Amino acid sequence: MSSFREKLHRKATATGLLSFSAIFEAVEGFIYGPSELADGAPHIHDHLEIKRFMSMAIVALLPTTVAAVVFWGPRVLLVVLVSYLAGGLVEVAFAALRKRPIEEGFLVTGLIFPLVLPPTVPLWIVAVGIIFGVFFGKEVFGGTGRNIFNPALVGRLFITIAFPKAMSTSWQAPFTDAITSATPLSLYKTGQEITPYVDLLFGNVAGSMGEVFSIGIIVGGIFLLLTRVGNWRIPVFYVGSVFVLSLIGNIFLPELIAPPLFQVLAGSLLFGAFFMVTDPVTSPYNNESKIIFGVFAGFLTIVIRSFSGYTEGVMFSIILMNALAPLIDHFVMKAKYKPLESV
Amino acid sequence: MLASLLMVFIAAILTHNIALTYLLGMCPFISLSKSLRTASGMGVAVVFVVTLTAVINWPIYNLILVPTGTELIYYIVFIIVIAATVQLVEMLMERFFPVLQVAFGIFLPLITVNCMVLAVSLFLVIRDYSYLTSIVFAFGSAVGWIVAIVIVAAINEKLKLIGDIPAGMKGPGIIFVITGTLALAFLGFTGVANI
Amino acid sequence: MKNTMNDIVKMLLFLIIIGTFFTSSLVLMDGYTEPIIERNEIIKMKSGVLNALQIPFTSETLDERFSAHVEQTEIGERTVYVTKEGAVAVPYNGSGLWGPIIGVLAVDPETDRIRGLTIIQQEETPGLGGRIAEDEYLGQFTNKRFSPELELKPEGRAEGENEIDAITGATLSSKAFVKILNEEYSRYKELYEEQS
Amino acid sequence: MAITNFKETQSFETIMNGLWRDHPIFSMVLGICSALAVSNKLENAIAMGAGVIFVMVSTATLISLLRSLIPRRVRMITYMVMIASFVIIVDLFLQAFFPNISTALGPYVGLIITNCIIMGRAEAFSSHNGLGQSILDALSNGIAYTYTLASVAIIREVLGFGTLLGYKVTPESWTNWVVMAMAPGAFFVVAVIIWISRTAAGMESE
Amino acid sequence: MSKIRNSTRGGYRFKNFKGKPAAKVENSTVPGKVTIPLRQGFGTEVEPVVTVGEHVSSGQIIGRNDETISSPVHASVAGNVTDIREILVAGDKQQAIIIETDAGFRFSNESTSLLAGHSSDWKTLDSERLGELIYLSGVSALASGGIPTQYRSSPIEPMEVESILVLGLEDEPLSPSLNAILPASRYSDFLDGIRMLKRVLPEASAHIAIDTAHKDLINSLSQHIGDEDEIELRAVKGKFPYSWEEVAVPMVFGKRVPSGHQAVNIGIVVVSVQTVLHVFDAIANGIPMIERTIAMAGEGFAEPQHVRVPVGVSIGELTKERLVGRERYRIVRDSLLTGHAVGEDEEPIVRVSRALYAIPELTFTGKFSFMGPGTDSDSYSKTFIPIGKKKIDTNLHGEERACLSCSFCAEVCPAGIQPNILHRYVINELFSETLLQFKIFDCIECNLCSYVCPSKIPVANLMREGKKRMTDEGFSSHEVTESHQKLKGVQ
Ligand SMILES: Cc1cc2nc3c(=O)[nH]c(=O)nc-3n(C[C@H](O)[C@H](O)[C@H](O)COP(=O)(O)O)c2cc1C
Ligand SMILES: Cc1cc2nc3c(=O)[nH]c(=O)nc-3n(C[C@H](O)[C@H](O)[C@H](O)COP(=O)(O)O)c2cc1C
Ligand SMILES: Cc1cc2nc3c(=O)[nH]c(=O)nc-3n(C[C@H](O)[C@H](O)[C@H](O)COP(=O)(O)O)c2cc1C
Ligand SMILES: Cc1cc2nc3c(=O)[nH]c(=O)nc-3n(C[C@H](O)[C@H](O)[C@H](O)CO)c2cc1C
Ligand code: SF4
Ligand code: SF4
Ligand code: SF4
Ligand code: SF4
Ligand code: FES
Repeated sequence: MSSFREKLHRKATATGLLSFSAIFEAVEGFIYGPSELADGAPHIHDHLEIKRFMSMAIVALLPTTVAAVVFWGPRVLLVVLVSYLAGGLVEVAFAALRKRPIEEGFLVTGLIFPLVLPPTVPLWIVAVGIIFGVFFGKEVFGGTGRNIFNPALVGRLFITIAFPKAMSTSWQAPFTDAITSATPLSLYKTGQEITPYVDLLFGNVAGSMGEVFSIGIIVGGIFLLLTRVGNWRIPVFYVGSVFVLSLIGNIFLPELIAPPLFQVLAGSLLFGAFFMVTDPVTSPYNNESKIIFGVFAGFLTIVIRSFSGYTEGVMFSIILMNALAPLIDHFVMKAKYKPLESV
Repeated sequence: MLASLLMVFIAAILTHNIALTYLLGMCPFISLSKSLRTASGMGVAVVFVVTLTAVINWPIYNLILVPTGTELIYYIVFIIVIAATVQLVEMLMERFFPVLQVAFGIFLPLITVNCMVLAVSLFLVIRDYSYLTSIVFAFGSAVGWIVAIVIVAAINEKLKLIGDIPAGMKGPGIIFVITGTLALAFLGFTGVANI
Repeated sequence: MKNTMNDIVKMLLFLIIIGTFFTSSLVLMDGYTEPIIERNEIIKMKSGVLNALQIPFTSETLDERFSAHVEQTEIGERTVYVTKEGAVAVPYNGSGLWGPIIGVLAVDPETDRIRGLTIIQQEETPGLGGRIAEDEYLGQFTNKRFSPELELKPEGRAEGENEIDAITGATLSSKAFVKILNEEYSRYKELYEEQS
Repeated sequence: MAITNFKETQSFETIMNGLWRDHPIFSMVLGICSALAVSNKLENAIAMGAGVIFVMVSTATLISLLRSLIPRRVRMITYMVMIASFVIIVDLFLQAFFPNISTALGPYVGLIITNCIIMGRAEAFSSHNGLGQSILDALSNGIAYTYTLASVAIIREVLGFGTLLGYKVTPESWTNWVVMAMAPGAFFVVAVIIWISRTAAGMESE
Repeated sequence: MSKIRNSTRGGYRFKNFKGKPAAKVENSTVPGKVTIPLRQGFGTEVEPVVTVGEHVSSGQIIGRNDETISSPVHASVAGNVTDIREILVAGDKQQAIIIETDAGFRFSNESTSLLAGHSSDWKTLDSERLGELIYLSGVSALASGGIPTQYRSSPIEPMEVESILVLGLEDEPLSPSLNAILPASRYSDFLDGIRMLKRVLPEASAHIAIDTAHKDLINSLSQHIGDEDEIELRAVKGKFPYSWEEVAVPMVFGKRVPSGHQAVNIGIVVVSVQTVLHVFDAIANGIPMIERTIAMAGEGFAEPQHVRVPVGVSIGELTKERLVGRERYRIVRDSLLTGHAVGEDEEPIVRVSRALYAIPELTFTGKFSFMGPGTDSDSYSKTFIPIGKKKIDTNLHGEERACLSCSFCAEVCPAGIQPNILHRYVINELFSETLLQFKIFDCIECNLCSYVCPSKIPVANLMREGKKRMTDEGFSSHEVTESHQKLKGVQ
């Protein structure tokens, strides 16, 4: 068993091809686990590692992923596969060229991305999106942990703008072949029509593959928060501020601003709140900033959903808040740590 | 009236952002967005100059050039007004606000050759704005520019801590990527306000 | 002292010379291009009107066709172009999603029926809102009626004679466009009714 | 005159510096606004480039001829007046003979005035150099600007419209990348071009 | 009387590990030789007062320097001084006296030279005498800033002490057990020890903080404490590193120890439960600091438990019989988080030693280990399902990765600073005023951030490095506070 491991190791180092050694290293670490020992104090370490950290996010995504497969059939898996292959290519290429380890964060990006796409999305668009997202959303900044914007969302944003027709006009309700252009949010936008809450909870509506099955998202999301992999602050304040703002807004501008429960259940709000704003890399450092982040994101979501030409308020607000996160942190740190008194 | 002024102001910041939609004022944007201090310094200077030149250029164009039929040379007039305004602001600041002068005086000369100042004045003429709208639009555009550069500067400061940017991408390259992503994100406001 | 005087005189002299030089070259250039530019404007307007009225022409026959078919009149403050058959071409302009939309609308004011329309200038996103200026899109307006005004329907759903298909993915531009047409037409119609 | 000889001349230096080494857009990051704004179609890029070359060469000619006459204190304003005048000429020319391009470029033609490259070269080069060198410098910088604009525009036009100079170059099934016709597309394309050119030049920023 | 006070920030509760020491105490055998370092605990290195070849008795003072801030050291056995040379103790070079034990020597009060003037009827002794006994016994070196006496055992004077804080927390993984250190039979000795300290430090109030896990102990003690004692007893969560004075003092007294200083500088003497017992033994029984109860814990020991050992015994000799096998285990002194791995088995136990840990050097954690339920895994996160005792070993349990900003390190940091941000400044060598403003010098080097980091980044090492580089660049590590003048024992 360990001789196989050695063989693997020898092969990896012998092959002149860098990309292979990066892949071998990744596979070796994946199967055999960590072998490094603590070098000095502390002599012991927490058993949580990044592989498990990211796996938890994937586990949390499972309910809604399974639901998507049930709703729209095996093509969903094909979309996920394309996302992993195309994005993985970029990840591996960069790891090899820049001589860095392949980082596991991509496994989450590669799954989240397809889940926020319409079920009818052409496969080539999936590839363009994930490649763009991983490349411009992550690798140019130096890879996992160093990016500013949520890579999956950068990819989604790019293809939303680049291919408006494919991305916003061909929706499909579960178990049907009929193409419709009406998601619950656009129904409200055009005619203040409220989709029944039961349908929203169980996912019997048109929408992105991973965003419709609210129950599964909530279950997975709470799991993520309870494990501490996702920090609870942003989701709680994000959903909370959407709720409160739409409660107030709905009173004054009912033809534009939908009622609170609808806002929370329709579209990708819950998905974004549990799986996207929890991305530790692209959220702010400070607990105080996280709260501000959540509240602002809620505000922007409502503004964009209600007043702009788009219904994708969640996507835009999260990217916008990713951009604002460093600034928020800057001010919070300034407030938290008083400037030194000159002596 | 007030509502439409507010719309122009919001549009100038969000949907018709001078940096993110019209790609103007990019040279100082690239070189000064590396730190928050320079970004905000230049930002304040831009607000001053852009608003002031609009205040001056609108009457010159509409009350002097148009009646005398000399619209032809408005480029020349505008650019001279801008240069003079920058000089004036510099002098006034030195005289009355030496503290401000220290803080962002060095940014002022850079503004003379900043295309966004001229562009704002040109937009006023092309769009045939009223005087009040012009001022609001100019001020909003400048604020929109500050908003964009300050966001990018804060991101750059964070990247100094966490980034591991490929060599060829450092500096302007990564700023373009950040600004591009920001521009994509600002498209989300499409339709919120119209110019 | 003498030196500075000298300097200033030299400077002034220099500026005057440069100024004169440039002014005269600009005036020359302007004098040379002005008729061409004016002509461009006229061509733009005339071809817009003819296009809207669906009167065929070539660049050589433009002027001749225009004067043969169209007569320029003032109604209220507006300039409109009336044909012998009673159709009228109304220039319109208003703000689209990204910038102004300018064009000519040809209608039969008696029946409120559209004869045709053109867009001369627009700044919508190419490939998205920009599609409002394509013949394919403008074609559907012909024979629709302002009764009492045009109504926008989701793409493929326009059936009634006052219903217009939106452009999917650019609903906002189509909305703005239809709104401009409705407003401009009702303003014209008011004047028209006052006059008659 | 052998080529080797030419390589050692100052003219060669001037040209190479303009075309590649001190490339105005990539290494000095100047004059980018218009590069981004008008590079969504190749024809616009070429028209803009031609305009810039014309203005640069004309100003360079005038400045280097007058360089000993121009009083230092009104130097900048003189340059500005010159540049602005030439830009007006370009503007009128486009309006008269290429009205469509003129509309497409809109206010960006006027912005040639503040194109940092022109003022920069005027101040840095033409005001100290002879006529021949100044013209060479202006030409090479202008060409560098134009080929950059054109390369950005080629990518953007093909992806964004499926055409090149208006001719369809993509298969029938091609879906246009609308984003390429818009501002954000410009940023990403320029970023990639900068990356490639800087890596190729082995240039370390700062 | 007892009060539960939880910290508002940071720390981590280590609990339920395999290899926890049983709550019993065994006496160790007589070592063949002992190595007595000349600096043990607080204070400077003292001068040897014996020469090579001299015979010493157990309990005899063999090193002393009344001129410097220090406390005497003692021979722990009777025998001949064979050498005085430099040795390595926990990574620190210092002089030590080596004594070859007499054949037939046995530990007993008879064979020990007891301190002159001690009395089981200690209440009759005056405070001068108590202070002298504390100093001469060497117990004064056991507090982190020394126990002030009329000798130079601490930078401050006895009168300057405002409070005494006795800590009984089991905050380390595999901590020594309070039940073993403080059996029911010694409750009254313990409280007497505190009363003695109060006599020596007349201005001081006394406070005991006991781990919330020891409810029984808290109840029993509260019954023994009389109202006239004026001893405050409180329960404190046994999170790591709440037993560190930098954390415990703010928790109990609501005022912080300025960075770069010690609790004594604000008039607080912090001692452990065992130290109080040593105070009692010195004053009532005249026993100097020659032995110590330590935990020998971890899976590497056949029978993890507590052992009473003479000061100076070598770790090799002490562990020889008790280890399951030396090679596969790492032996760590005092703390698994901050302690030193024992390289040479020659290293001696000193009078401030608390524990020896032997934990497996585990190079293979099992195939697909990151996917398992983790029934025996410890983690700050809640991503495992530990249903039994948790394993403890030296494996990193992960590969080094980029920082994800998960903020775990900041959440556990007991100093309330933000290692998640600060360590990046150090990596990028951005040393400036900003780091001072963000309080890098508040870091107490508890290593907890390195422990919890899922990316296995040596965060605490980076913090240390950062402080060092900042000091090199001329930024002062010492907090400038308004109370600077009021700090005690500071020139
Ligand atoms: C969904 C969810 C919501 C929570 N909301 C709160 C809350 O509103 N306030 C709070 O103090 N703790 C809340 N918690 C508990 C925190 O997880 C727990 O108190 C936290 O880890 C303590 O961290 P801190 O002391 O570092 O802030 C919540 C936990 C979850 C899973
Ligand atoms: C929806 C939800 C809300 C919660 N809210 C809180 C809360 O407000 N405060 C809290 O301390 N724990 C709350 N909890 C429980 C914490 O998640 C759980 O106790 C925590 O993870 C343990 O953190 P601790 O060790 O810091 O106490 C909540 C749990 C859930 C599922
Ligand atoms: C870069 C960009 C340009 C856009 N341009 C236009 C446009 O020219 N016209 C328009 O109506 N909508 C435009 N939009 C808005 C979107 O297409 C938006 O989805 C649309 O207005 C909503 O209409 P729908 O309901 O048909 O999808 C643009 C959006 C973006 C991101
Ligand atoms: C709770 C959690 C949420 C995440 N969400 C995202 C996400 O929304 N998009 C994404 O690209 N990566 C996500 N990741 C993966 C990872 O953080 C991402 O690859 C980094 O942003 C890359 O630096 C997530 C990871 C975790 C643990
Ligand atoms: S080592 Fe320093 S930074 Fe890390 S947790 Fe401890 S006090 Fe905080
Ligand atoms: S625990 Fe590690 S990964 Fe998490 S923020 Fe701290 S240093 Fe970064
Ligand atoms: S690192 Fe050095 S300066 Fe900082 S606290 Fe430790 S000893 Fe003092
Ligand atoms: S005076 Fe300086 S060295 Fe001494 S204790 Fe104070 S801060 Fe530390
Ligand atoms: S070209 Fe716009 S600022 Fe230089």
